[in-house]
Amino acid sequence: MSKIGVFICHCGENISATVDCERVAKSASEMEGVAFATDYKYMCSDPGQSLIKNAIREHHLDGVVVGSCSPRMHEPTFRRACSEAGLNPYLCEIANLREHVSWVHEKGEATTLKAIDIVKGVVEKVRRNKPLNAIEVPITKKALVIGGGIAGIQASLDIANCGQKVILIEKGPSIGGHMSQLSETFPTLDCSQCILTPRMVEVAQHPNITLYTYAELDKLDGFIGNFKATIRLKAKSVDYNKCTGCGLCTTKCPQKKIPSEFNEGLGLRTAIFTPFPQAVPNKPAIDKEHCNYYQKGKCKVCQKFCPTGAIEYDKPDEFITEDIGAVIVTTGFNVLKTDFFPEYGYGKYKDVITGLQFERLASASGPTLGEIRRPSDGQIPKKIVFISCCGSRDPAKGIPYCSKICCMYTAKHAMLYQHKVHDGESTIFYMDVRAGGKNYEEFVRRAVEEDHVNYVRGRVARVYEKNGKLIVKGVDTLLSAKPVEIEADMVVLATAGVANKGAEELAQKMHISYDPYHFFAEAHPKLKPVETNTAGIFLAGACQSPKDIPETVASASGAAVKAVSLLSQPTLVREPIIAVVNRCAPPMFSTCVGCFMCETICPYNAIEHEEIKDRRTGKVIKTVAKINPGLCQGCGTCVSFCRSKSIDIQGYTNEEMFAEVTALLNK
Amino acid sequence: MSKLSKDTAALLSEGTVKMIIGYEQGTERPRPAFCHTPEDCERLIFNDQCSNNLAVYLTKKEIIGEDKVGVVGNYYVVKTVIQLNLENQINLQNLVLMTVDGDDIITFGSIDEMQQYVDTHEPVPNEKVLAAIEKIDKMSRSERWEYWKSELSKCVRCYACRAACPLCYCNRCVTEVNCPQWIEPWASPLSNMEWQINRIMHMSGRCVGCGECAAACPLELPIGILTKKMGMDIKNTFGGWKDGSVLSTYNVNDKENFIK
Amino acid sequence: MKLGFYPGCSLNGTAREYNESVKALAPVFGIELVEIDDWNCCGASAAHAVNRDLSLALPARTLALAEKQGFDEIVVPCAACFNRLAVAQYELNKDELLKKSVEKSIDMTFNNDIKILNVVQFIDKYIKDKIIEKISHKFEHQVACYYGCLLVRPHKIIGFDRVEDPTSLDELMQLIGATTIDWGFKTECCGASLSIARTDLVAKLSCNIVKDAADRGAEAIIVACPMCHSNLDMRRPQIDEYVGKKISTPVIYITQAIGLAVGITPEKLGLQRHFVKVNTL
Amino acid sequence: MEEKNDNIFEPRIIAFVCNWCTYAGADLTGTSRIKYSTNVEIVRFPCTGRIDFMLLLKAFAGGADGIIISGCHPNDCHYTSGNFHARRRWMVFRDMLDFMGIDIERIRWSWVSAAEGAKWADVVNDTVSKIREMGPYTEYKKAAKFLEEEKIIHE
Repeated sequence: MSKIGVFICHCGENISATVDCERVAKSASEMEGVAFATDYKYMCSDPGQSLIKNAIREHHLDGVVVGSCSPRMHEPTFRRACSEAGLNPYLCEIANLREHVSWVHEKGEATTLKAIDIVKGVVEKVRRNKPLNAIEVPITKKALVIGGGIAGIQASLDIANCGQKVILIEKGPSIGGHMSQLSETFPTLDCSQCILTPRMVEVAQHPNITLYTYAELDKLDGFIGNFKATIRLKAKSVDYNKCTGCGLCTTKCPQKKIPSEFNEGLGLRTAIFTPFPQAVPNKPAIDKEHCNYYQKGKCKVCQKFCPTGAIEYDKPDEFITEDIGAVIVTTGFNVLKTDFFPEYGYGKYKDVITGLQFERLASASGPTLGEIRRPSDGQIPKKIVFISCCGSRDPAKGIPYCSKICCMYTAKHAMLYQHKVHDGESTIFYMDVRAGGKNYEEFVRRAVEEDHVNYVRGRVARVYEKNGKLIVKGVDTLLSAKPVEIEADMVVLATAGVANKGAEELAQKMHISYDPYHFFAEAHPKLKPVETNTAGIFLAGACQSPKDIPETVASASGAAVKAVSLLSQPTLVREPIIAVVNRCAPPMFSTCVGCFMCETICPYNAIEHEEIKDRRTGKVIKTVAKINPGLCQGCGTCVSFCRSKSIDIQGYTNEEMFAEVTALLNK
Repeated sequence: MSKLSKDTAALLSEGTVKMIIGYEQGTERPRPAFCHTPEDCERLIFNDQCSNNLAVYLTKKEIIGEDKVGVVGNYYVVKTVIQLNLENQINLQNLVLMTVDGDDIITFGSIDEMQQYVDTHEPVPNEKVLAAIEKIDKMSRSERWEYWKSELSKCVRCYACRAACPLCYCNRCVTEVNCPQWIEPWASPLSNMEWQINRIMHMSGRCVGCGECAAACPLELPIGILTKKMGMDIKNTFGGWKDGSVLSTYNVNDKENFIK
Repeated sequence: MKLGFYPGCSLNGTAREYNESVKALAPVFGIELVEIDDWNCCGASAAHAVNRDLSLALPARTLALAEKQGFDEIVVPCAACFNRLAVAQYELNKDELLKKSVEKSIDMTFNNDIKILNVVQFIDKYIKDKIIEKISHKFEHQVACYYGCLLVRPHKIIGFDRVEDPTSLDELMQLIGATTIDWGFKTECCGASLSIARTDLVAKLSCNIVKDAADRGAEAIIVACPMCHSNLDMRRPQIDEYVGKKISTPVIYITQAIGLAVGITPEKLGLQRHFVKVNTL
Repeated sequence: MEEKNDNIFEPRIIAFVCNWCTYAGADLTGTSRIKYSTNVEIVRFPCTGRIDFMLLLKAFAGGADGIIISGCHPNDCHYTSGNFHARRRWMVFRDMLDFMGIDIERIRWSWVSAAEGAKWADVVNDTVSKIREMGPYTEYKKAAKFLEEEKIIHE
């Protein structure tokens, strides 16, 4: 015979105005299994809570029902109160008398009766509630950061500085990402490399950070606090323990005509190369696709010249597995390239380039040492046209979203151009100028007012070549509202920011969700911006959507804090609202027959196979389902699917729900 | 001695299998036969009358034990074996599945072969059942209700339908769950109906349509219609589903017209 | 091989030669084009601006007829007609109710699943692969392929070729031996819908097109639309006036070009009907 | 609910809702003080995927005249796919109930998000008035009653 205590809250007048609380309490006291019932003006107040605590002690209550506001409001409050009084918190439940009764109904008999019904239902449920204990899961105190751009660098440093171990993997030969390619950064126009490289070095030297370049995630198993990551270390063909980074090999390599990725194809590199002078690690690797030895089987020049004998050709890729507590994905983005814009002649005309290529031209470390010279003939363009929204906000091209960063960097490009080519003339075709952000609008105004960049509001229909000039054919939709044609020496396309190649594949490896454009999806667009739907995996930077540097860094730090707050806990404590497969005495062991059709039901791959073995012979008697408490999130879909009712979910058990439903109806 | 008997007898005498489950002539119609010796196999027959779904024994350890057995079954047995395998209920290593097609005896080497056979040998649907379904579909809702209520109130809850069904292999049936008591254990129109609804829901997407449930019913209740109808509905809504796990999978584009 | 054929009004009037050339080309590749019986105006260039229902009902009737006459594919050489038919089909498939009301007004029901081919799609599907073996006179000239505004639009409906920078005509011309120039006016407007009201504007717009093509040394402009053709060809005097010099670059239909390549006589292809003489070829 | 007044019938309706969308949505109805009729009582589940079809039958057996089932819109499920599984289950279940002559018009399925407080009120009022027209689900209740008599005999 259970001893339930029922506590009806007036919530000031919020409930009592339409519900007769005394009467509810009174009829509650007559319900089966109720040992004590009362009402009070503010149940959530201190006196209210101590009223509950005292009642628990005095009447030895083994269950509590609070008739008050929505459980989303004060369930934690009242459960805490209960546990303070020595009652298992999960034996306390809320009857929602405010949001679901008093606030939505007029005063009257029916309203009060409904309140009574609801209390009755919850009482019946609580009578069957079982004491539950929060689940504790161990945590591996190490974070994995995937992608060595500014986001990955920031996140790794933040975590490392909190005293936690970090593994940073970068698929390229050096960390730095897109930011290391940039010339100067808006809105301050400070040199990107100057602010980035110190951090890159810090990463390389930090005792808590293990850096793997030329490395990719191969597999991710396990669950929050207990991931197992398999990492592929691609063969660099250079032994970094021996290599001193003298760079002699790179000067001797006969393959000198390879378009440099770092310079977006505007510069050249050798087959054994360090992508750029400030690369971290500043040691070369061999690009097998272009290396004479790997392609034709002979050469070995680099090996001949290497003073430390660090070159090791025939070394295969390595695989290492690491135990990981939390993962931060910072794989960044890319910009649209190739023949996505036939009408703009990209790829057809040398002097039509992307914004990223312009960054390289404008960068002091770039192929032109910072002089704006056009690719075709190295001339300094006197007339330059920038086209924003190339692909972005263009459903016809399949990219309805705004790439966000283009308005700002295009303004910056025009400025840089004006600063470097004083007699130059720059025009920007735009749809809207979106300059939301600290000092952003001011920056754009500066471009217009001080640097006399000519903004034309309108789309460009096509770019074509006529006697050595690029004709930009567009429309000016403002005052004049007529077609315009501009003869330009060079055209820069602010191409849309898009998800990195292979993003989809990576997401599937980690079981995180992604949007139709293969950007990774956050758990909640507003309140969980750096979490994913998979507990323990976080996101930062442009792999979520195009982001500028300040935003990227902010989200990186955010993700880092999430990871650290997870890693810094002794163990992982979770609500025990999870499904459980029953166990019973031999010979049955469990009523589960092991059809494992629930496996495909579970969104979290939480259902595992457990072999029940004979103690002596070790022979498998039966294979039954077992739910991994770390993975289960407690949706209960498996519960209602299981034919033999062998799975049940704590906190919403079949018995509890059954009782509540029947109680609501029985009069 | 028929080819069937010869081949099966060989399997036993070679010791490939410990038992052959097939059909033999019963008093009125063929019935299951369990052969332990080559001689037993002489009793084996196979014809259109052989309707029992022998796969029902494959989940019963007390009958097949741990040993390798041979089964000479009809179309539905093959179809059932595919489903049982999908549901991890049988060990194909311990099974030699055969069927008779005209004069030759087919021995299935793999699930694919079985699937292929099933896809190509679909038997003609039972006209009687289809007619019955059509008749009921034509009724008004309350007529349907009255029909099923009166039919099912005859049920004595002997669970022969459950016992005859090769896919009702749970160790503990939902009807035996008593906290909560989902279904009253005794016979009464409503609980009988609830039992059938549970049976159908549990069969949905899995039922192979052998009709053994109906055949087994001592009161000859039209419960075969229910499973058949459910199968038809599922085919219509989800198209030709293969893997028999309609309710344990989903498609983002499932089309319904009732969620408003 | 039997296909439905919808000429539309232009192909019986200003664009007879287009009609003739299509009809001449098809049999060479073993295709019989059967005119849809009792076809009606597609409502192009005017209806859709005035009355939506009408602009859908007109093409719908033709589509329904074609269906009744048992065609599952119809060829519509006129780009404007093609556009109207394609749009109507799309709109009606999108909206059950709309389809019902239109069916009511044309007093025919139809599945609306007939495949509509514009001339380039038609060539792509039934002729392209066989051209090589049939070529007798390589078309070795430098040409500018002009697509105009309608041929590949609206892209989301016909989903054929690249909407902003189409290449299908170029590919076909290269196939029969021509060299195609890279120019800026492939898809520029020729002023078709103003060809009656504001001939001055037509002259201006068409002028840009013809001039650029000529300047880049095109020996001919290749088109696949009667509107484009009439503007670039028939309006040539005004164009010349506008440029201030005579441009003699002829404008010929893709079907005529291919026709020549596979050895059909210029007369059969109606080349003599052009205003700008085609003797250069 | 009891008869407020003898000449109009007050149906009793049970609502099975998911915790993350519809329950929160119903909370929003409250916080925005939108009024709806008292005939509906809400039972909270973690997810529509958790709702066992047997509970529906039990609700009818227990005397419910109508049932509301509501959860997150497709693609919004807090558990990513619970509502998709539920949707399938209901598609099959509904067809079969109908075939057996159980009145599926008395079950209202809906998607109500945490932001659709107003929609929740509409769903409720709409269902209540519909069921009110249909009248009490006597035939099912009778069957249930029959069951009670049976019980007595058995005891």
